[in-house]
Amino acid sequence: MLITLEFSGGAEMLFDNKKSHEVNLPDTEKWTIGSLLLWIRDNLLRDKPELFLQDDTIRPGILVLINDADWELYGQSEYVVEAKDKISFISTLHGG
Amino acid sequence: MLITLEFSGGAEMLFDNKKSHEVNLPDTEKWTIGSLLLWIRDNLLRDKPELFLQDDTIRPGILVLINDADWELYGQSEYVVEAKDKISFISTLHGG
Amino acid sequence: NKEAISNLNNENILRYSRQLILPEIGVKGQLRLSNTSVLIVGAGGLGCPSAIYLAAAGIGTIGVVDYDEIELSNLHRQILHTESRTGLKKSASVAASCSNLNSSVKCIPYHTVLSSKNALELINQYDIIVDATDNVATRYLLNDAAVLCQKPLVSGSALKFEGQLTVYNYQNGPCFRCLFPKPPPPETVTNCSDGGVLGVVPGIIGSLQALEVIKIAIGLPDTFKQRLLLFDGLAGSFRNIGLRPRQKNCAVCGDDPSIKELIDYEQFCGAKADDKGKNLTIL
Amino acid sequence: NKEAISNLNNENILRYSRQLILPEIGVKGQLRLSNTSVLIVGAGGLGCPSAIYLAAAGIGTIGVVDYDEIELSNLHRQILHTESRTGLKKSASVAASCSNLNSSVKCIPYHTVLSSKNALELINQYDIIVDATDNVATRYLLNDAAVLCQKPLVSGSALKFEGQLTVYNYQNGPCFRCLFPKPPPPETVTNCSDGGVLGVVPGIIGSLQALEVIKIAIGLPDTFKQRLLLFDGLAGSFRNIGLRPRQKNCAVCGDDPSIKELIDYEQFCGAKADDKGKNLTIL
Ligand SMILES: [Zn+2]
Ligand SMILES: [Zn+2]
Repeated sequence: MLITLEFSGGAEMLFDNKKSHEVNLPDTEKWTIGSLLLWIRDNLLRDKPELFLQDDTIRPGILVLINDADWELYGQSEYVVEAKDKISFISTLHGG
Repeated sequence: MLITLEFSGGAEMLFDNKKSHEVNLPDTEKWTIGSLLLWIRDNLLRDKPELFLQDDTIRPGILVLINDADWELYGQSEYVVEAKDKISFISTLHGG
Repeated sequence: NKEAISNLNNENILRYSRQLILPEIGVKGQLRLSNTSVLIVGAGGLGCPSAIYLAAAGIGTIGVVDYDEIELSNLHRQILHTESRTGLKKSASVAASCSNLNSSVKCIPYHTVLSSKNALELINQYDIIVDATDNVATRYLLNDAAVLCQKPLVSGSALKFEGQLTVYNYQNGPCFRCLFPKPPPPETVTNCSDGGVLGVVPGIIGSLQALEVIKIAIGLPDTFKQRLLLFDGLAGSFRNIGLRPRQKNCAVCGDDPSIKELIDYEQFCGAKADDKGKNLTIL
Repeated sequence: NKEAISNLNNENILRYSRQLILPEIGVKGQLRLSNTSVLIVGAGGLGCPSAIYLAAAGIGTIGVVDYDEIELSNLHRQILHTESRTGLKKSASVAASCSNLNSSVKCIPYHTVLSSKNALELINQYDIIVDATDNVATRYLLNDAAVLCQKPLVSGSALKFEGQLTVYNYQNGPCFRCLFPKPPPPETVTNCSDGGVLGVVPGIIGSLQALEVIKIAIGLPDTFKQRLLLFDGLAGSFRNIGLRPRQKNCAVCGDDPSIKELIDYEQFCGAKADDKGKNLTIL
């Protein structure tokens, strides 16, 4: 299943500074955001997984978007990922 | 056939100051942008059609967009309109 | 406690003529601007454009909070300061630049650190709050204070080539804590000193903050309440994100809040309330 | 003919430190900015933010063209002027504000009407041109002059709550005439004097013009070449529009252009080259 992952606000620094990733998830299981997070940790993250995940969920300060809407509107980590979804991880900025 | 018409940059002033219009085109014919322009003149325009059309095409200074892209990329008035298309008429601004 | 301004003098009719003719503003809207007070927290990259466009538009009273003095390294983005003012107080510099443009605006500089001790008293005196700060601890402090005082909070931020904009605690929309109940680990936070920022990026976001303030002051719809703008200056892209509604279980704006007075935000965030020092946890 | 600046002094390393650490800029990018000259045509609502953010970023030379003097009704959007400068030349006022922020930038005011007589000579001396004008005739003049001199043209415009931004004549992209071969009927054109404008709207667009200039100067990709940004301040929306490529039959930038020198643009447009008077056709 092809989906797009996006990282911005600094979160891209954990992923080779690449903001957009097309990824192909194995069709072996039903993918939720929860299981996607672990897949990202095991397959995309270069190092320092604690800067992305804490207690197997997203670390505080990163907003997760499902097709440009807050994941909270879709049941957070329970949401079942569909083909062509765009899942974004936005680190909040604090500079001014 | 349901489509969305949008007017901005001042072009909306010819259409009751309403920027977005959902319209239902009669299914009696194949609609091109060219025939749509005449339909707009006859069905939506309040007055002063010469501020919108000249010689049956769009007047100079209004950019026509088909789903957020320049109509020039789609054959201008020859483009065949499809259901759910968003056709926009953007009057260019000159103020500063 | 303030006497409302109920008409425009001839000078102001001339000064604001180009915005008075906008039907969405008109005399009624202009009077609303004149009777609105705005507290801008941070006289830096975001606060400068915010302040000058609000002064230009005729906001009645503009308060500017900043504890810092002007340094040469600020001038690539903090456009209301000048070379000759380096070493002087940022809050006074912004107030002076605003007054030079529009002397009918009351500009009040506060040369102080916004803290749990002074925040409520300050914020209570203003109608709309602009978060133009540069660090996590002050953002939580400002959020909680705005919720406790029931003021809308127009929040902007910028780093490198990116910017973010939203409006918290407005018309039953979410607050900062609804989105981020827990602060980020200090080691994940980058500030402008360490990460850098292109000056015009906070310029764009700060200008957009001024626009949001004007819309709130006049009562126009379609603000960034429960919406987040993501700006990527490198890509030249703007994205509009739909956010969650106010969270009933939010610690500060929820139905049964646990935070009823301001706390120690440096401790809560494990980081100092400036964009200069290292994190407390590292010290 | 200008001697290139090949290193940064200590003061400039400090001044630009927050943008020097951005990998996309660095010392190399900063030197490119220092060796770039930009001509801003129009010292009004768009020209002010453009000029100050370019000065802040360290553009080497900024020319500012405007024939007009400062009036009180300008100050709601033209934020580099001040009350005490009303009656003085706008071009000199913008240059002074930029120099106060960054004295290492060479600011050159031109108190003159840009015309078919002087445009080519002026534009030839600069690397990048900013269209911050307020009327159709000058926009066609500036476009043709930029094409004839082979300079990129960063074009912004604003009216009421709306703004538009694009980059013409850059990297084989289209020019203004490719999009609009014929001028609009004069009676359809609204200017800021008649239609009004909220000051911060040109503030946002002018800041975005500065960002485009910086990206072009440094050679960064993803400019607004062959793209149009539509900003609607009332809706809080930004739209990115894909534009047509350069048109082979364009009268000025096409393969066999008919316009090889500047023409009479007031006559071509049937409208005067300012945002004040009535249209020629009505007079
Ligand atoms: Zn909350
Ligand atoms: Zn052309």
